[in-house]
Amino acid sequence: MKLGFSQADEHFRQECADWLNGQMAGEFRDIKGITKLTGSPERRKEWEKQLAAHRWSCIGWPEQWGGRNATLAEQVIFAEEYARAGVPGRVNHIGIELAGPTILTFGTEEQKQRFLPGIAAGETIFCQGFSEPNAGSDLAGVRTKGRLEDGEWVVNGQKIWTSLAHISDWIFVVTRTEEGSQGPRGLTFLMMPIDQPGIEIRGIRQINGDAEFNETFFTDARCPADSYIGGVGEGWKIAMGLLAFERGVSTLGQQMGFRNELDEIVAAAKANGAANDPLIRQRIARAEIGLRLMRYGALRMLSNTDHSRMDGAALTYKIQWATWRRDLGELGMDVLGQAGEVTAHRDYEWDTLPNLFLFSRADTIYGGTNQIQRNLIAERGLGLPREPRWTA
Amino acid sequence: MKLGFSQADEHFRQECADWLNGQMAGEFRDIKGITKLTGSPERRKEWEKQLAAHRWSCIGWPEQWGGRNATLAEQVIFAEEYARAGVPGRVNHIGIELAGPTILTFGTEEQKQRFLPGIAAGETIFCQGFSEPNAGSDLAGVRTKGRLEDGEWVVNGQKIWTSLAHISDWIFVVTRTEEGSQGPRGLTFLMMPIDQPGIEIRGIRQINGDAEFNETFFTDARCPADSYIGGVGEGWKIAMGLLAFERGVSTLGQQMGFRNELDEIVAAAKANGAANDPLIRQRIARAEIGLRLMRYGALRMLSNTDHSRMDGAALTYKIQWATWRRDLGELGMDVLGQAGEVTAHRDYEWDTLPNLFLFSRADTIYGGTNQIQRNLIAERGLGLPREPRWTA
Amino acid sequence: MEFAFTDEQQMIAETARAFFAENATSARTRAAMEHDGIDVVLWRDFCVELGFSGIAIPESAGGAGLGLVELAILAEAAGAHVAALPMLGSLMLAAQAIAAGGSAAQRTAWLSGLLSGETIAAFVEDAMLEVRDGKLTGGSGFVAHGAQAELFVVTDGSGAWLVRRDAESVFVTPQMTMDQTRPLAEVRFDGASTEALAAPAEGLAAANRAALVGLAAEALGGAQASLERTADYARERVQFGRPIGSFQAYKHRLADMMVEIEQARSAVYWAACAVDEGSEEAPLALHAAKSFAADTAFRCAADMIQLHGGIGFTWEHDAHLFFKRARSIQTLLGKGDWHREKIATMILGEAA
Amino acid sequence: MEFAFTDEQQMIAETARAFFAENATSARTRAAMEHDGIDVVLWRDFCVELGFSGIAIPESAGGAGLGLVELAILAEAAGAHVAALPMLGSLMLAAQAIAAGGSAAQRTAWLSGLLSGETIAAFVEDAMLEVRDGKLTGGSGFVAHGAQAELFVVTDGSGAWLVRRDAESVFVTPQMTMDQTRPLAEVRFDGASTEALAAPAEGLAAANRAALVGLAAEALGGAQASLERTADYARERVQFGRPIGSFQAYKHRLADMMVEIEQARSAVYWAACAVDEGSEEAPLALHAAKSFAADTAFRCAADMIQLHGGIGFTWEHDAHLFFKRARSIQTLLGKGDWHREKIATMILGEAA
Repeated sequence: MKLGFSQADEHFRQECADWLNGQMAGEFRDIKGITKLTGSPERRKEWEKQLAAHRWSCIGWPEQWGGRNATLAEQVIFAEEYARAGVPGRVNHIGIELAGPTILTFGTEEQKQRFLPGIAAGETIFCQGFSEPNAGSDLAGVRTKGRLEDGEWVVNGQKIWTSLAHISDWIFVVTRTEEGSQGPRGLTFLMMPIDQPGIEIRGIRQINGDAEFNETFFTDARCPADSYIGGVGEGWKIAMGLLAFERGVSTLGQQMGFRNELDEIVAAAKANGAANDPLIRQRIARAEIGLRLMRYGALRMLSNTDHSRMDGAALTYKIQWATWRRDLGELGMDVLGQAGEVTAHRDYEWDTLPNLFLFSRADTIYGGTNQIQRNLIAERGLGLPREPRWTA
Repeated sequence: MKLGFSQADEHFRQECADWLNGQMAGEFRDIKGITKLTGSPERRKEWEKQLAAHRWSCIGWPEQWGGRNATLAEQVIFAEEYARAGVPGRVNHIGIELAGPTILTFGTEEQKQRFLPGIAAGETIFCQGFSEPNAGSDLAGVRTKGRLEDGEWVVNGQKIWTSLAHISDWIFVVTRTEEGSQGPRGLTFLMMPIDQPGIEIRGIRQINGDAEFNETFFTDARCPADSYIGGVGEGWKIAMGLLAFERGVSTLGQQMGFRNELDEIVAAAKANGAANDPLIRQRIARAEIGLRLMRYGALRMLSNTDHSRMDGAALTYKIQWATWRRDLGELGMDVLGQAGEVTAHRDYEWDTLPNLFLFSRADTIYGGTNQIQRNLIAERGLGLPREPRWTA
Repeated sequence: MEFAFTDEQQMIAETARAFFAENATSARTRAAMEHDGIDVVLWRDFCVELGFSGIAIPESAGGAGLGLVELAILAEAAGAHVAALPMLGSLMLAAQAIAAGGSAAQRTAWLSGLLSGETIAAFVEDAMLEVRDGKLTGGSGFVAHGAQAELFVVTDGSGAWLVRRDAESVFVTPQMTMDQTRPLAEVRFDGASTEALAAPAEGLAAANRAALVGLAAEALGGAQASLERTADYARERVQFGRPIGSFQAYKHRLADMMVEIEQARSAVYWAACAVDEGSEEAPLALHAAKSFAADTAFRCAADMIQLHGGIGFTWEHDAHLFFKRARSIQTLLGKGDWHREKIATMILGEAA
Repeated sequence: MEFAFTDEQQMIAETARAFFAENATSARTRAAMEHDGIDVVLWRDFCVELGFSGIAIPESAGGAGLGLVELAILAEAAGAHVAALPMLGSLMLAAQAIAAGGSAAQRTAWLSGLLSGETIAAFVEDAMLEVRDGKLTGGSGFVAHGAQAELFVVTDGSGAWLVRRDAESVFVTPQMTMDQTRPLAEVRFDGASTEALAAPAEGLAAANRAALVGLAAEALGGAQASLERTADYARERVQFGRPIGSFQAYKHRLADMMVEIEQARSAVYWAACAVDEGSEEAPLALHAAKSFAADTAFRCAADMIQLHGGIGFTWEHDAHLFFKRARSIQTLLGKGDWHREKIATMILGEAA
């Protein structure tokens, strides 16, 4: 058990920091500090390309596909320095962290060659088509249908909560390809180009006034017959594998974003005197503890060499960060007081802390609600019996 | 809507206070301030008789049966003054508040004459045989069997958590009298004398070192054929009716006990300086608010003239007080600090606040766990669908 | 002692509930949000058609002469629909302050306009307010419906003054506000002409009592509506092949909401009664009601979002209206911690 | 960077778990509770047979020369069985203080007895301690295993002294204690002869670090055991015709326990590593680990009682042992609020 980094790691950290800070002070200074996922999408696509040009876009991938074969420690360091430098989140997060590893793990050689270079180069932006309007957190309830017709998949149905679909090039879609199948059986995981007549995207306005999420409608949308990953009917397995990648190194970058949010709260509390309130002090201390424990929980998760087993740290991570961040949103508002309830913007648009307060209500919902997470923890982590079948 | 009491009520309050304080300063001063239900049982039986001798034992009952036909306001006042005077709880609580009203409501004229005078006079102490070792909060899972044989009920089985059984004269027992019946059907509510060879009582030592609760074993225990209340097979209905009485005026007396506990915490906090801790101050304020809201919730419950409907205030009362008191136990210990973890008694025996801390862990369990209470609230109060049936 | 509505109170409650259910629709509230946060027609109907605006104003001052219990009934019904009305500033604060603390001339000058809904008033608190030669300098950045008011009741905590919107040196800036059904404004006075309220202590006390009860009742209505709407959804929405309301964890969360709400209900009507009956418990009850009911509303509205899943997070769904209103109630007129510290002081004395 | 046990650490953990599972049985612990709170045989086996007592003591001082990670592993395993041992006083506090702060003579005089388990030591904190002419006056009412100790390490927060139980003017009164597996005693000195620890700052710092990590690890073990025992019960116990562990609300509560425990686990080993590696995060980590793990243990043990229903409330069931131990960990060496305030001060500075 060892937490410290080696000297080589610390050199690598310096290299990351130098390059990232240089970018944020130079050519890309206009995007520094953007926290909303929807801010400046065009410039951020250019940033993806810039990362790729300097081989920073997917350092954990094999060198063959544009990565650096980076060690765990190096990936941790890069994620931390990335956020520390105030670089905005990756608009191709889904491509780099989810689609890419999924193709690397489950795709054919041909698929790797078709997709990985574009993703690594920041030229192919991916989004994720899992949730459906009447399925919510229930991935097994997918109704979007796919059928093979004249050498193409033809897809009909609707996905929802497709984050950033409006700026993406490709979408991976879980479709029901076996007529009459139910639950996790009969699903296929398809990769589809978005720019086609059969796909329509409508933004969903959220409670913070922003529209990161979309509804995506498929009306005879098409992709070639060999667009599935894994096998036809194996969509569930691929989707579950993909979800495991969500608990990867990117969690540490996400945490650095949390660190920036907490730091902003601390600064606000010092500025307006809330830092003298013993109740606020306890809550800030709890937030600090929670953030540290997420970091060390993530390091435990990533250090666990037995990746085949979902261990405790990994199972509990989602509910832990989502709940922590929701509480952080409330803490931020309590520090700001009424000042947090007004914005200097003309439109219904919010600065970091009030936006955190509003947006974080979604954290405990998307990607599996807290309720679903608890089911998973209890059933997979503790081996408790499943819910009985419903007999109205 | 009116909270104030009339002048006549205030006179009545004075009368109650005078008499109770006189007793606690005089003949019964030795039992003043006893908080444990198990303390000085013999003297407290004498106290029951003293109450009866002055017609204070069951003031809400009809005059015919030893009561005063007291109004709601008068019952509220008596309960409050009773606790305010430091009088210990009623060892015949079950007889006065549950068995008596059940017999009054569901019993035959003959049963009223047989039981009510003794209960009112403090000569018949009752206890309650509902829970069973393998049924827990599940009253419908009763397995104790009763059968009619030669003009008598013969009962076999086991009850648990029979509070004060060791000092009681009678027990009411829910028994399964229909062979092979399941759930709420086929149960019969029997009144049985305890002093007989077929009934054996063993104390259950609790985590506070005390033994208020018992296991009660029935081995061919007997009572006459006409000992059932309601009808044979109607035990469920009677038991449910009885449980509704639990939410009666006695709740206000119970709250005055809570008031004494909270006052003791306040005194301790002032004495040891914890009263200066802003976090403790918030918690004491919350406890005070919670106690007041219990009082006004109980008054709403009791003012509700439509008793046929379980309204919100009544449905939520149990979980409310149980949770409040459990939190109070933790608050008391946090105010005392390490001093709360040692006792001056030679044996494992605790003063009010540490005992509250330990004993209150049972409050959220007995009489229907908090989990059961939430089921009831959701299903009866909010009309949500019942749990699906279990099909392993 | 009878802690239940009288027949008359029951009738008022039914009338108010029906009125808001029919008129304070999501569409109308959203139209008001896009505009200035007031549904003008709703306000006029409430004040004039129903004549509810003067419910807790003495008959001698043109009101109905009822009390805070009745005011709470109305505020609860309005809160259940997040109605976009200036009840807080105009009725709970200004009209109460003027009715209880105004001279005869002040009552005559302002009350009929306030009760008819033609005049909207707002309440400005500034502990650092400067008063020189009858001119006020100071203000607040967080004045509810301040941009719509023609009259300001201004206080530094002990004195109270009336300032007309159209007086010189009064500067009002609307603020884009999280709760668009009760937008805040920045109101600044830079030596504004004013008129002192005749009996400021009485006026402020009355306003404080009515506003705490009113906000608490509004919170209660919002909490109850959050529960009911979520319970309705839970019975209808099917997931994993079952109505989601049949999942025990879901049920228990709704049950917990109900447990909180029942306590909030006791708190609100206890406080209202205690004030109306002049009970010595009134100050404690007011702090308890405001802090408890506001937290209940926030928790229930937050749970409404959570328990609706993704749809609850959309602008289109009404959950966020309740959520934002609940948040604003928490910070208006003192946060929960502040009120609880007041109660602690009653019990424990000042902290050393 | 590898935040997982090494093979050696894994082996220590397995040995310790097996040892306590086999030996620290409920029956033996209860026998110790009825006596003086120490299972003497268990203690001797732990110290001598397994040789675990010196795990975090330098080899030069007769220990194994490992660190707090290994100490935490042992404490976690002991906590999982509420073992009735004087680990806190003898090993985490006294032996650490003497090993790090004692002169060569002091180390020689005391360490071998402490590590063999023959000498039991206890730690006495008294901020108001009076020291005159090398004689101590003062004491504490809450000295863990104080009635069983032959040696007291006494501190006023800056100085540290060694006092023999058999010295004159040392008065020890056992106290009936809520957690009978680690009974407290009142220890008073009335001008007791003493010997100053050679390097008190180093000694106290080492003791503080080891005790905070050790208590936090013990709490973690208790919490994990509470969860596992409750989950076992939930799978077996049938009510309403189903295993109670199939009820969603029950499952969710166990899931919440696991969420807390996983964080507590991160906290404990983070703190242990941070100390062992001399990281600047160590002070923060120690406060975090103690406060978080203690609260986790309390919550999980309380939930164990609740989720067992009536049986969990009986003396006969072991749930109360975990519950009382968790409570005592919360108050030993600073309550959670105090540790969190220390963290707040690191972040925000002192409150004005």
